[in-house]
Amino acid sequence: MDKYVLPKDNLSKFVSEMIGKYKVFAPVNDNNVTLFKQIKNPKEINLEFTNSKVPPKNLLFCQTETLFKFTPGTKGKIHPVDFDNGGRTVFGIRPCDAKSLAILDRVFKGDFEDPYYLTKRKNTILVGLSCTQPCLNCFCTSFNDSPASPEFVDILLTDIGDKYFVEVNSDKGKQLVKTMNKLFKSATEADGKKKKEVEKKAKDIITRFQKIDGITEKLDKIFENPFWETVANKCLGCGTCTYLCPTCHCFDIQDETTMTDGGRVRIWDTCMISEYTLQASGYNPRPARMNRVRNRVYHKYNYYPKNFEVIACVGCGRCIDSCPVNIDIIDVVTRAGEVKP
Amino acid sequence: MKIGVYICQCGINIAATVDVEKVVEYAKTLQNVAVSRFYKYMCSDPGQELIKKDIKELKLDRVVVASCSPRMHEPTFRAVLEEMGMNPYYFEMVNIREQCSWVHIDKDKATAKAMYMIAGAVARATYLEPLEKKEVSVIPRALVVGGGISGIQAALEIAEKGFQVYLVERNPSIGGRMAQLDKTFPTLDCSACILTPKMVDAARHPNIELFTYSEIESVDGYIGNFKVKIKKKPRYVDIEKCVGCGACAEACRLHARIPNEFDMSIGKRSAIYVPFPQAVPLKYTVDPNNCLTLKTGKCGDHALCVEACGERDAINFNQKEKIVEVEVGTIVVATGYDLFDPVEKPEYGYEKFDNVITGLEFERIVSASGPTEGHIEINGKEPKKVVFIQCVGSRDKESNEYCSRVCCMYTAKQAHMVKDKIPDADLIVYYTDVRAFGKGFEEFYNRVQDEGVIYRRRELDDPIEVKKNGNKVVVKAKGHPDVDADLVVLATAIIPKKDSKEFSRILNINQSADGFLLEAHPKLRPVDTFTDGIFLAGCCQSPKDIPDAVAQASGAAVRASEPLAAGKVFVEAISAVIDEDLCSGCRVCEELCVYSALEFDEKDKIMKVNDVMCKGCGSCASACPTGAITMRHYDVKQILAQIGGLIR
Amino acid sequence: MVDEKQLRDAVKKTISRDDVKYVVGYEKGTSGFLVSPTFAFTPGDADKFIFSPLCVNNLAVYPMLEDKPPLRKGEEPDTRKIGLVVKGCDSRAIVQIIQEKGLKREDVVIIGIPCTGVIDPKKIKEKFPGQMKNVDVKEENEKFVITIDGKIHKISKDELLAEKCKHCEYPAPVLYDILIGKEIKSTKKEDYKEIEPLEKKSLEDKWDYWEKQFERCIRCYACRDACPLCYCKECMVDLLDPQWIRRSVNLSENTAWNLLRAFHLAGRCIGCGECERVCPMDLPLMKLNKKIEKDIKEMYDYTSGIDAEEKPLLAMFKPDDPEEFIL
Amino acid sequence: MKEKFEPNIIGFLCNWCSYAGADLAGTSRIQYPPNLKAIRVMCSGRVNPIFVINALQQGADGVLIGGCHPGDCHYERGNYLARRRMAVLKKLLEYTGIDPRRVRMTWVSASEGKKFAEVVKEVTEDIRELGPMQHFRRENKW
Amino acid sequence: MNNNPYQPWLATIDDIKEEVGGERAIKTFKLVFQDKNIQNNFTYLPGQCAMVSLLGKGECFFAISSSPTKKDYIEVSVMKLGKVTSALHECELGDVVGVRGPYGNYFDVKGWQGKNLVFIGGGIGQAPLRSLINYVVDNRRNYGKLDVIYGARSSKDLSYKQEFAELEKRKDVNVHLSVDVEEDGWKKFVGFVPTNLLRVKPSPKNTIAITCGPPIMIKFVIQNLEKLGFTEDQIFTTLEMRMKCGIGKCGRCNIGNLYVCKDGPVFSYKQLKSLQGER
Repeated sequence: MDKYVLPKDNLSKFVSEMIGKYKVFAPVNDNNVTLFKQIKNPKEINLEFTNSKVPPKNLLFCQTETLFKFTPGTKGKIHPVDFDNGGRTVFGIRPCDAKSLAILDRVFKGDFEDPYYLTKRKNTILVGLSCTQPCLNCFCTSFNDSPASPEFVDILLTDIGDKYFVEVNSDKGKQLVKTMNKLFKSATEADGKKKKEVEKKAKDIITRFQKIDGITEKLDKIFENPFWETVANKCLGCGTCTYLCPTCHCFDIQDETTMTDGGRVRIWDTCMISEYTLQASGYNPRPARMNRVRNRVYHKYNYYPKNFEVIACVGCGRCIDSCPVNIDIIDVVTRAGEVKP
Repeated sequence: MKIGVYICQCGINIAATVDVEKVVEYAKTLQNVAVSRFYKYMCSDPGQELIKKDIKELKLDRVVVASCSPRMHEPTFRAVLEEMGMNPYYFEMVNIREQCSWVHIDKDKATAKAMYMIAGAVARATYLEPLEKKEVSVIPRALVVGGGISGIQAALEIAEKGFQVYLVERNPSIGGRMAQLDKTFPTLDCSACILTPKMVDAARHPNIELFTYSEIESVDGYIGNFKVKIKKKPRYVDIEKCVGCGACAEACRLHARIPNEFDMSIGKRSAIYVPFPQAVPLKYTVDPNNCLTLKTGKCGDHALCVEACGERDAINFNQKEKIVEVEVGTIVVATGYDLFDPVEKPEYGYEKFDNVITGLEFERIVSASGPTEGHIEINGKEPKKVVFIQCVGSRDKESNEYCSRVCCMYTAKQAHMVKDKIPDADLIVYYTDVRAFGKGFEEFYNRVQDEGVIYRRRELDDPIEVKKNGNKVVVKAKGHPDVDADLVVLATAIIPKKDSKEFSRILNINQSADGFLLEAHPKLRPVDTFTDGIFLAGCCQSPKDIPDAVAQASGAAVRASEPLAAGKVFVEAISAVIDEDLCSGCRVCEELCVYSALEFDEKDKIMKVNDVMCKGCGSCASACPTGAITMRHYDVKQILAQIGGLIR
Repeated sequence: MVDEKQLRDAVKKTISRDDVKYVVGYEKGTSGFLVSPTFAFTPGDADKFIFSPLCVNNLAVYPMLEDKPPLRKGEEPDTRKIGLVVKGCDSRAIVQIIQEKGLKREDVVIIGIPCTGVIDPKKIKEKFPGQMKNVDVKEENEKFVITIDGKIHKISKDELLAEKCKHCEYPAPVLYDILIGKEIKSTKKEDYKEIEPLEKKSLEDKWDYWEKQFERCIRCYACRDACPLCYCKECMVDLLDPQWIRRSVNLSENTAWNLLRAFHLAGRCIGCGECERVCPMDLPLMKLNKKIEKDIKEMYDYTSGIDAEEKPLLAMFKPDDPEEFIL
Repeated sequence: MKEKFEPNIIGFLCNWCSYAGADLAGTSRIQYPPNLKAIRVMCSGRVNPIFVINALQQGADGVLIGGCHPGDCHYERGNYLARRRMAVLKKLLEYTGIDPRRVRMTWVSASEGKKFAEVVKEVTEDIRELGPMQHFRRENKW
Repeated sequence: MNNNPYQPWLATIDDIKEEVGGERAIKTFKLVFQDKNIQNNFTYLPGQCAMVSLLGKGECFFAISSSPTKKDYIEVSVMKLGKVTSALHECELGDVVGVRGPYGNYFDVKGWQGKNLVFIGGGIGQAPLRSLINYVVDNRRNYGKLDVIYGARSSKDLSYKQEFAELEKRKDVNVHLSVDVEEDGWKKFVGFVPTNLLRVKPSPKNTIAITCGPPIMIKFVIQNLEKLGFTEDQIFTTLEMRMKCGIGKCGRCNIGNLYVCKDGPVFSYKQLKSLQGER
């Protein structure tokens, strides 16, 4: 892995150069809410954030995406859309969110490749930013991840004082740095040490911990346990946790039309609402909140590991921060592990 | 889905402003449109045939006709579909005449608008659903409100057809305004002579039940099944016992001291009275506003009328107002009119000078049975110079713009009566235009002129002024010499009944701008109202003379009898439907439905609709917080689609 | 300060009744300043019940959230009562729901708490960001006393108080079965000052403001689901046929959704502020609700959630309702 | 020269009064601008505020709701109920920055053809002045 | 062929058969792809599904009810239930629909060669079985004894009546039809499908039982099959779920970690029993 440093003074230049070449998405302050948005100017970036409210998955797996257009009706025609083939970078993505994309990749690949996500994914360079001030409910360390891990990004920047420590983790990353190598300097050993210190400090800030040893197998045994009722009792059935989750990927497909035109649209959906599984016959396999809350936990900690050998949670803590009724995935999973089958 | 779109040229009514051919071509491009055609008159037989042929050959699912207002021909085209075995509600009409070609001049714009309107209709048509008309049985009885000549005529005719009729009159006697008139124009028949036999017929008819001195309290229900509450005001006389001898009135302490309304307060009556000698029913009524017993609880040391009645014991001061509920299938409204109060036009000097009277007052004076026994006199003197002023309160933008239709002729008649009784009298009529359009009218007008009556044209813009001049008045009219008159007769306008508004609300029918009750169509449904089962007769709808009122009453009677004879009617298929899965039982709709068409189902804890009671207004649907209520034929899908079409 | 012992006793007493299914109240949350709704099914469960200025949730939402899966043959529905711990505003939600016949009075046992105001979670989070343990919050002499890891911070109430509490006219429950502590009276008056600046802005500025807000909405419907008065069996935005609002997330549909949500609560919103609290995107939803509340107070002299016998605002009328706007 | 903006206006007209009033304007040949396209509903009470919002979404530049005069509703109170709904909706729209002149309500009786034409004229002119409604119109771009 | 799994190919409705009328009507649509190449390359096996859509209304997932032995079209049988199916029911000959697929797994028609087969269907559940039955009949000599047990509420509710009549004429297929309640003119069995199964009493020996129908029927069919001696791995069924994508991504149709649209819809009873999750 190539290591460099980027003096802070050069950051803006770095971003500007990227803007010249790619669509650049970066955290910006939108009425006191941090969101990843396309920027035209480095000044728009807000680096004073723990993490964005909505995970950057929405840049690749858009909340609303047109699958194709059509002329509606029984004599209609289909008009394919062009996939977004342009190069893009996501600047400032946190290591946890970057990992979530690696998790999502597995869903969108497979027997049927999802061209909408994968086209964008292929053309996206992730310029990560280490998390030095993890927030209250961060728990990436529970998965042996680090708030300063370069594993899932192409380039990782870590704030080590007056400069960023830069770790280049992929060919895409190398290419990027190469094109603007005058902005970067080689990293010294001291810089590397400094990064380690910063990383350690960040890890130490994280106090919350989820016990996940053998959780997949444990869950297999307690599917019917009344424990799930007690968890679900307070659930309001809103979609906040799933919409803000960087690995949730449920979607709905809808046709939208005017009299003359139409589009088949894919929209984020949430398994937390009853309507999600309701069948046209009126039958609902997940009729109660218990079924839905349980499904969410199992999906991340049981089904997903079974299918893809990875827990579909990256420990970003968004669902805990935003749950209106304090359904805390750390707490739920840890307690589930302790439930006697 | 196959939609047929038919565009009517309506001769040139539409085609002159809307490029019909262009619209046809455009319609063809719309989704689901299988055929689009135009024709000169879509509503004509060949036009209808065109549609029928396509329905058959192309197996159309929906039909859209763009022509005149659906209020004109929607039923026509629905019938076409029905005839072809289609559900009539698969029809959608586009109003490109009243709301397009007639109101726009710019051909391009009107054409464009017609296209939009058709696009909206086509979009909506896709979502139309079949509806079944609901059949309800009809209570074979009718209600006639108002016991004037129109009401009597309507009641008699319905009764003659074998149906029971309730005839409700607010005064103590039926007869109405006609009973107050002396002679009728232009034939000069004695009004009472031709009316009273009819009154008696009505009273005697086995199928007619009279409710005199009664008013309509409320009307609920719908065609075939109206529930009517009638308020019987207390007469304080037991009509079973009263034989109409009049001994009580003679005995009354206030005998001949109370102005008699029937005589326009020129004559006097007692506190217990019949309005006029030929009253039907000939039963006495105590006037609660004047009777000492009722007003003060004390009438001398005892009530003289009770004493006079003696053993008959017909007087009962303890009578109370009674509400009677009747159920009827149809209703004829014949509530008549009021007269314009000339006090509102002070320039005529009415009420300021005794010499100025109204036409109806004159009728009472000239009537042989009136307070003066037919002697025309003013302050005890026969007038030698009489002036008639027409259009008092009519044809006048400040009061009533319309023409009251009868004044020209009754003025002519009254002039004739003066000439008849006081041959040497000088008569001057101030007229705006003499409208003598009826049978025998012009001839009568000519006759009166030949009798020496002077007609002077007045300009409404230059008000006539009546001023005092000693015992006489002077009539000043621009362009004419002043006239010193002994008597001035004002032809006051016919105006809607004072309580028309309240009454129209009770019946849930409309008023037109002038305040008269509104017919469903001025030409084609002149006796119907917009509320099925309620019909209009006489002057409540517009000013009329007697023959017109009687003719309309006959018409209303026929219309009102039709459902009674059929025994069943079809009511509006448009009603609310409740999605039971969505209804949360909040009962908001129950609260706001005027027709009590929504009932709470205690078992399922949701609302249920009574289809027959529901009138389809849709207020519940827009208030339903869960969107559980939809309106058949005006459901959300249809409306949203139509919006989409209109602004595509 | 609410006597937690008295509260727990009341919960115990309530859950001990045969006709009570469970009692909903508050317990300490899993981290930081979080507080969580909690359920007592047995008297023992009552010991975890707390009440502090952090208890911001409106628990009146729970009776309306009951899952009602179809009953099996012969199965009787569980019609036992639900016990609820409520503050003043929460109790108004109950009253409003009873008015709308969503609940019957006898469906609930109300444990009322005279509320002296709760803390806005967003404000306190901003004040004390980052990791923390052992958190305790109390109210003392018009100050919030906040203990974090043994360190005490005294902060003036005004600084942390939720906006809705600053003008609360009904701090004490308007309806209750058991009252914890003494009845209190409000000295405050709702003057709608917080929406005034926006009301005064030009149309363009207003739209500029709202456009930015609505654009952000992710349509997670947390506002709806946290609202005790959004209890339709199936929300109209979830309906597909007819589709009132498209599911696409964009300015147009988001605006339609937010306007309709606000309108749907016209004459019903009791101002508990839950919609705004739970909004992950920090949309100022109460600014919409309050505006409508103000308008209907002015136009119809109507306040929701006070009288269970009152008729729904939009299902009635007065012949002389204001109509200057009509042509 | 730039073409004059021609607003799209949706009219919800009650069957008994306003629609009949519009018909009367027609039979009386009273001219008014062609920008308003009517949707016939049985009663102004049928007009759900969502229809208004949806119309604006679908691209209407304005909406006019026509009902019977107070007291004249064929269904007794539909217009009163509509009046309340629209009063609240209009305030809400104005508060979010939608010019209140875009959503109008009028009482037009069956005999007021002239008034109908005048109202349409006024509304059309007002909205023409306001320009196209762009606030939350559907883009339909997909 | 495009490589966008979300984008359907257009197909024309070539024939519509009305199977059942009434509120929950069933129609069978014969669909022919507009592109000949697609038609030729659209290969599937009994049990597999397709996503059929109406442009502007949406998509719906259906078991392909025609047999793969018919190469120039596919058929789906559609019960009128929701928005899309209702719209499909309004379609006419020549109308265009979108089709994508085939999706999911299939009945193991190769593995079952030489075995006896019992088909137990109810209502619309017969659709996937129809594909299988026709396939097996078209390859008749590869299979042993064939029993077809099928029932519905009334004779009016029976689908594929004409085909059953044809089938009944064959000597090498045993057809056992039933209706739930007595009705005039019905001379065959009256009673529920599981009861009819007990009456027919197929031998479990070297036999595979395939059942599809309403959940409650399947439950009792399986109970009765076990009574007759069938083991868990001799019983197969196909499942239905609400689906949006058909390709295992949208997250709706999972039973445990399996997706019905991708890993199903055909499951052996053995598999089903080991699956933990809502269905």
